[in-house]
Amino acid sequence: MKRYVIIGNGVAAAGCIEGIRSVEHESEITVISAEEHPVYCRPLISYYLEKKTDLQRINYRSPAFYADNGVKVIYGKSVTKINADTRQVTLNTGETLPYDALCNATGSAPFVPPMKGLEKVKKQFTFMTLDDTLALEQAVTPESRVLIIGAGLIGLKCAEGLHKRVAEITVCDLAPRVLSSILDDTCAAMMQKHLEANGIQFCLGTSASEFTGNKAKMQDGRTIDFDVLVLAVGVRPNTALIQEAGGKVNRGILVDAKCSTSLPDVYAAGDCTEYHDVSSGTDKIMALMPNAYIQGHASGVNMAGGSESFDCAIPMNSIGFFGLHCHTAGSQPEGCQMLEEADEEHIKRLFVKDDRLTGFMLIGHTHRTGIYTALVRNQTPLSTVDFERLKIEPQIAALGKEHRSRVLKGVI
Amino acid sequence: MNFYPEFEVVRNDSRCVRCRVCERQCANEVHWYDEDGKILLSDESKCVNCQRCVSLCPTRALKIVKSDCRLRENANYSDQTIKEIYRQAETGGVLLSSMGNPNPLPVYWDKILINASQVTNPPIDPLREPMETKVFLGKKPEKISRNEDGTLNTELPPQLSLTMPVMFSAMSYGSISYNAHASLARAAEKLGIYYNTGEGGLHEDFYRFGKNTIVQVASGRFGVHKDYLEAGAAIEIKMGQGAKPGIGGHLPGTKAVGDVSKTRMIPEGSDAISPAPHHDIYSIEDLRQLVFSLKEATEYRLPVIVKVAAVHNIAAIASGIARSGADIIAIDGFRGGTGAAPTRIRDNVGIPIELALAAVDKRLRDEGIRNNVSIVCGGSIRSASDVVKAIALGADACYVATAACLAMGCHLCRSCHTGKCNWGIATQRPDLVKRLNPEIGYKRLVNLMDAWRHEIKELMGGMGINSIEALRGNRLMLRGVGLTEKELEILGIGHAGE
Amino acid sequence: MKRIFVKEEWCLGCHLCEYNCAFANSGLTDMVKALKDKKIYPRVRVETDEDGITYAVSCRHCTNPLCVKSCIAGALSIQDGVIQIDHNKCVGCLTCVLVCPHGAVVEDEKGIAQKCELCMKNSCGAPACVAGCPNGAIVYEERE
Amino acid sequence: MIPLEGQVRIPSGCAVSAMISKDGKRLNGESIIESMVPMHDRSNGLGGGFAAYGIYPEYRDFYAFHIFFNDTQCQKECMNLLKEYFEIVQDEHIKVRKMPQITDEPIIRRVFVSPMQSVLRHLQIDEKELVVRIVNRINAGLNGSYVFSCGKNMGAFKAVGFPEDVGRYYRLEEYEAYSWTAHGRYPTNTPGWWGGAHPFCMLDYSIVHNGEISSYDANRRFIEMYGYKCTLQTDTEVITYIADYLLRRQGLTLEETASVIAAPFWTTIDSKSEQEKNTYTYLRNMFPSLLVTGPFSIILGFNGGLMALNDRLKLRSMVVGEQDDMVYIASEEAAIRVMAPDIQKIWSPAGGEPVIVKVKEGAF
Repeated sequence: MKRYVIIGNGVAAAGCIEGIRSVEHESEITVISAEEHPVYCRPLISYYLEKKTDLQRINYRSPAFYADNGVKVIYGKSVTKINADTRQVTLNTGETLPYDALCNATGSAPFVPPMKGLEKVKKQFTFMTLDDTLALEQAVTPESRVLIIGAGLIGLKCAEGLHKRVAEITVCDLAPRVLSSILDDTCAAMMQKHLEANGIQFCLGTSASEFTGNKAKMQDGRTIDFDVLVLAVGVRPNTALIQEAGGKVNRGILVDAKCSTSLPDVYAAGDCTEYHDVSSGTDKIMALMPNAYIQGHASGVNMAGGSESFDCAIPMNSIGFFGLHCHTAGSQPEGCQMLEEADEEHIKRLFVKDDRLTGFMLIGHTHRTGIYTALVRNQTPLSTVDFERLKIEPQIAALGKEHRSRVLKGVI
Repeated sequence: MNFYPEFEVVRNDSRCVRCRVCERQCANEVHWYDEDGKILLSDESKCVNCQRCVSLCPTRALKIVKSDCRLRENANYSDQTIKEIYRQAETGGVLLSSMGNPNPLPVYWDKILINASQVTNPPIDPLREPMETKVFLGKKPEKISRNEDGTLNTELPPQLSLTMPVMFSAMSYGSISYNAHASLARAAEKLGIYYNTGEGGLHEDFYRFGKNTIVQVASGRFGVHKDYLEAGAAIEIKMGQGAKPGIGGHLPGTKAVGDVSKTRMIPEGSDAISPAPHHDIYSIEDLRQLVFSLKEATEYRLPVIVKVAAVHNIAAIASGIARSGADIIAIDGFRGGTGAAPTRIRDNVGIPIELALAAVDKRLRDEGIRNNVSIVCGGSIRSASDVVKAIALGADACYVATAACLAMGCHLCRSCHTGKCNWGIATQRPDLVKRLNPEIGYKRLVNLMDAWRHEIKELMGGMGINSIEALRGNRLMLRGVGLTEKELEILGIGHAGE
Repeated sequence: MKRIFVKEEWCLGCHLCEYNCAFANSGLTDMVKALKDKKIYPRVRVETDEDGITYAVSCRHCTNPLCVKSCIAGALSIQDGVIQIDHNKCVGCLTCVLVCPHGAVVEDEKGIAQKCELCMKNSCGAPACVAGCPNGAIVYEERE
Repeated sequence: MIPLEGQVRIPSGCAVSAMISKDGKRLNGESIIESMVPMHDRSNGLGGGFAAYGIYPEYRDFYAFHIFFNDTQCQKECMNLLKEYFEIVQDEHIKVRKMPQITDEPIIRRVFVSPMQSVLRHLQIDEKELVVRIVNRINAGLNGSYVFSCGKNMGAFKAVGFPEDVGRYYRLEEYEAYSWTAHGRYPTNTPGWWGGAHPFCMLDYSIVHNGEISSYDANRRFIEMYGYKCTLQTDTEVITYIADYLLRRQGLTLEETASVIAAPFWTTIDSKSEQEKNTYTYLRNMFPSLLVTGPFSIILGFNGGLMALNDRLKLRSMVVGEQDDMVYIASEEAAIRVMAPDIQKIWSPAGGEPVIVKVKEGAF
C-alpha cells in the first residue's frame, strides 16, 4: 500500500489517477484541488461561454470517476509546502499529508504585468479557470464592450466565446500579430483577417499604458472604451512548491521522460513542467492538453512502480475560431526549409530540415493532419516515405506498403 | 452502319447520389461523370448489359433495358439477323459469341417431370433419414474375383469418388481468370468433387488441389507435360465441346498474358489456337492409342475421360469410346457454354444433351457395355432438377460450368470473348480479375452445390429413393409433357398420365 | 475483440464503403434521402497508392490511442476495446484530428469530430462498410 | 381397357410368410396356409402363392417346371420348344381342388426335365444357364405359356385369389417341405394374372416380397443387360433376377448379396474396420445399380435355406421367430403365432440386416 498524493485537479491529475490505476487498485490516492470543481479541461471554458458545453458536459470524466478510482479529493485547499525529506505536504490549513509518491500537477497561473490604473478597473477578469469564466459570464451583458489584453490562444478563445454575448470586442497585444506563440506573420494575418471578418477588433503592436475608469489609453495614443476588461497576457508555470522544496526548476519544473523531478518520488506533469521537445531538440514548456494528460498518465504509472515514458513530446496546437481551424505542430529550427501552399482561405506550411518534417502550420486544411504530426513526432526520415504525395495531402498511401500493411492488417 | 444501341441505360437521377460506382466499375466505359453538370452520363453503345453497374449501384438508380428501337417487324429477318448481316458486311469476319446457345430451341429438361411417392410407398424425409449422393465414376469389371482365402478382391480400376453427382466442367485458365480457377479449385476441394482445368494447363499454384482436379488434354496440347498429367485425379481427352462441335479453340493473344502464357507454354501475346481435330486422332483406334498412352504415362493410376460434343451419331461414337479403354465418357450438349465460338457454329451445330444422353445410355445398355464406362453429361445443367433428370435418364454425374460461372457472379452478358468481363471471370485484366475474390467465389460455389445437394435429396426423398445409385437410369421416375412419340421414345420415358 | 481489417488485394476502389458508412451513420432509412445532393462525411476513406492499389482506411481502434488521451472534452473513450466518441461532449477542437497518426478521425459536417465506431451506435450493429463491400476487401474479425 | 400384367408396372402391397426347419424336417403345407389367414387384409384377392422346398425328393435331379398354359395350342407349342433342349422325364397335371373362390384357371402342368448334354456342349453353357435362357424365352416370347417355377426339388404354387384359398386350391396339405414361403398380394392397378402372383422363381430361387421399390427401373435396366427380361414389370421379378445374377452369375455369398441389395449407408461403412470398409465400398462401387431402395421385405428361398431381408430403412414390417430347429418369418407377428403358438423368441431384424437360415448340411 502506497500513499499517493496529487497536487492539482486538472487533466494531468486525471491522467495520473488513470496511470496509477492501470498498475494497481489497492492504494489510496489523494487529490488536493484548489478549485471547487471536479476535473475539467481548462480550454473548455471558452466553449462554455460559446454554449458548446455546459456545467454538466464540461466535466472531463463521469461523476463516478473519483469513487470508481478510489480517489479522495480535498476541494478548496491548496498545498503550501512540500517537504521532500519527510515526504509530506502541508496544506494552507496547516494540516499535513504524508506521501510515498507525489505528483505535482499544479498547472500554470495567469501573468498580469503591472499597468497603471489597472487596480481601479472594476470589471476586470483573468480567463484561466471555470470560476473566472462564471464571474465573467455574470459581468457581461449584450451591450458590453469588452477589451481583451492579449491576442494569444487564451485571449482569442475568450473573444470567440464572448462573441455572441456582447456588443463589441477589442483585442490588443503588444505583439504585432495574433497567436504570436504559434503562428508566423502570414498565418497570423490570415487568422486575424478571419477574426476581423467575424467582428473582432484588434489593436496590435501596442499595449495599454494607463486605465482611467472604463477607458484604456494605449501606448500609441489611441484610447479604447470598454465595459469589461479581460487580462490574458500570458501564463506562468506554478513551480514554487518544487523550487522551494529544492527541486530543479528552470522556467518550468524540469522533468525527464518518466516525469520525475529532481526530488525523490516527486513527479510533475502538465503545464507546470519543462521538458524535451523532440522536434527542436530543446527543453521547453509545452503547456498543452495532450501532453498534460500523457505526462500525468506516465507519472502515475511510474509512481505505482510501473514504467512508462513520454519521450516523443512535441508542441502542437489545434485551435479554431469561427469555423476556421488552425493546426500547428513541432518547430521551425534554424535553417529549416519551408514548403508552402496557399490560397485565399488556406495555408499549408511544412518545415523540413535534415530529411525530417520538423513542424507545420496549417490553416483551413486540417483533414488528417495527424499523419503529419506522426511524422514530426516520430522524426520519420522523409526519404523513407513518398513526401511528394504527402505534401499534397496527408495519406497512409505515402508511408509505404510495409507501414500500411502493419496498420491495416494488424492490431495497433 | 450505325445502329441504335441494343441496350439503354436508364438512370433515375432522383435516386443517383453521385457515388460514381457505375463509372468506376464499368470496364466498357459506359458511364462517365460530368464535372460541369455534376451529373453522370452514359454512352450506351458500349453497354453489354452485364449488370455490374446495376448490381453495385447502392441506391438502385440504374437499370439497363433492351432498347425498343427496332427495325421494321419481320418474322423471318429478325433484328438480330439483319444486324449480323450488317456487321459482316462491314467487317467480312466470322461472328463470335460467348456462353451457351441463347436461341429458343427446345429444352427437354423443362418438358420432363419427376415422380413422387404417394400411398403405395413412402416418400423419405431427407432431414430425418440418410440420403446418399455419393457417386463413383469409372469402369466396373465384368465379374468379381476372389483372393486365395475366399475374400473378395476389392481392387478396382481407377475411380473418381464424388460426394454428389456434379462436377465443374472444363474452363481453361486463360478463358477464365486465375481467381475463377482458384474459386473452382477450392470449392471442388471443399465439396469433395472435381473441377476441370480445361485446355490451358494448370497454374503451379493449383497443383495442391490435384486430388480434386481433372486435367484436360485437348488438341492444342497447351500446358500438357508429365507433371501436369500426374497432378490431377483424372485425365480428360477433349475431343469436342458442345458449344462448338467440330472446331478447335481460339484464345486471343490479349488473354495469353503473364502466367496464362507460361501455364500454356506458349509465347506471351500469341493467339492460342487449338486445331479442330487432334492430329493424332483421325479415327477411333487412334483414340484408343491416346487413351492408353495417357494411362501408360500415369501408370494406370488415373481414369481417362473422353469428352465429346453431342452430335447426330453420338450413340455410336459413345459405343466406340466405351470400347476404347476410356473409363468415363463426357457428353457435352449443344447448349453448353464457351468463352468464344463462331456464332453460326454455336447456334446451329450439335444436338440437345437430353436426347444424346438418353441415346447413349440406351445404346451402351443394349450392347451390354454400360459398365465399361461412366457417363457424365453437360451442356446446360441449370439446376438440381436438371441433375436429377439427367441421372434418371442414365448419367452417372453432370458437368456444370455456366451455373458455376453464375455463382461466381457472371450475369450471362455473353461477352467473354471481349476479355473485359466486369465480374472478373472471363478476363485477364488484373483490375478486373481482382473483382472476383476467391474467398467469396468459392463460398458461393460451395453454397450453390450445397443447395443443389439439398434439392437433389428432397427430390430423391420424394421418389422414395435414398441413394443416388437407385436413381441412375431409373427412367420410370420421369414423364414427358408435350413431347412427340418420337421424342419420348428416344428419351425412353412415358408421357405424363401413362 | 473484433476489428476492421483491410484486404487491399481485393479492394476495387469502388468507394461504396464510404457511401455505406455515410448512410449507416445518417440515422435515415433511405440512402437517397440520406445522401442525395449532399457532401458525404464518411468515417472510412479509400486511398490509392502510387501503384493504383486502393484500400479503405478507418479507425484502427488502437490499444494505446493518442486521440483519447488528447481529447480536451473527455468525449473520446475506450469502451470494450472500441474507441467511441460522445458527440454530445465534443466541442469540435479537432485535437484528435491533429494527433491521429492514421488520419482516421475527421471533422463531420457539423464541425465536430467523428470516427468509425464499428457501427455499434447505429442501427447496423455491425460495420456497414464490411457488409456492403462487394468484394470482401474489408473484414470484421478477431486477430492477434 | 385395363392393361394386363406385364403391360404396365404394378406396385403392390403384400403379406409374406415363411417357415423352415434347420434340421431338414419336412412339414406339410397346413401351417403355412393358416399363417396367411390373420394377414388376410394385407391381400386383396388378386394373387396368392407359395414356394415349397424338398417336395420332390424322388425327382431331385430334375428341373421341375410348373407351367401355366392358356390353352392346349400354347401347351403344344411350348412342349415342342422344351423338347428341343430337354429330355422330358415326366409331364403331369398339378392336382387342384375345385373351389368357387378360384376361377379362370389356366392349364397347370408340372414337367420334370433334364437338359440335353449335346445342347449344353453345343451352346457352351452350363445347365442352369440353359434353364434360365429357355425359361426367359418362353416367358418373354411364347404368348400363352408361362413357366412359374423351374428349380430342382422345389416348386411354386400360385393363383389369383386370397393366399389361404390358393393353398387349399393346390392341396398343399398334401406336400411336405422343409421350407415354405407364402405370399398374399395387394396389387393396386391390375386385374390380376396367375403368372403375376408371387412367389416369383428362377431356378431354385424364389422370392416373396412385400413392398414397392423405388429403384425399380434402375435395377431393371441394369439387369436386362445380362439377358434377363423383366416381362412382368414387378419388383419381385427384378429382385429374383438380381439374386440370380449376384448369387449364381457373380458368385457372391448371401451376405455379400444382401450388402449389394440393401447396402449399408456410407456413414455406417465409414465406422467399420478397414477390411469391411473395403468390402462394402467395393460392392457398392461395383454394383451400384443393384441397390434396391424403397420399402421392401423379401424372403428369398433357395435349395437348403432362405434369406429374409428388409430395405435399409426398414420401411416394411418383418418379424422373425425361432423355436427349436424352426425359424419363422412373416410380415406380422400374428402369422408366426399361428404357426408356433408357444413361440418365445421373436424379434424384428434391422433394416438391411439379412436373416439367413440354412438347413443342416446333408439334411435336404
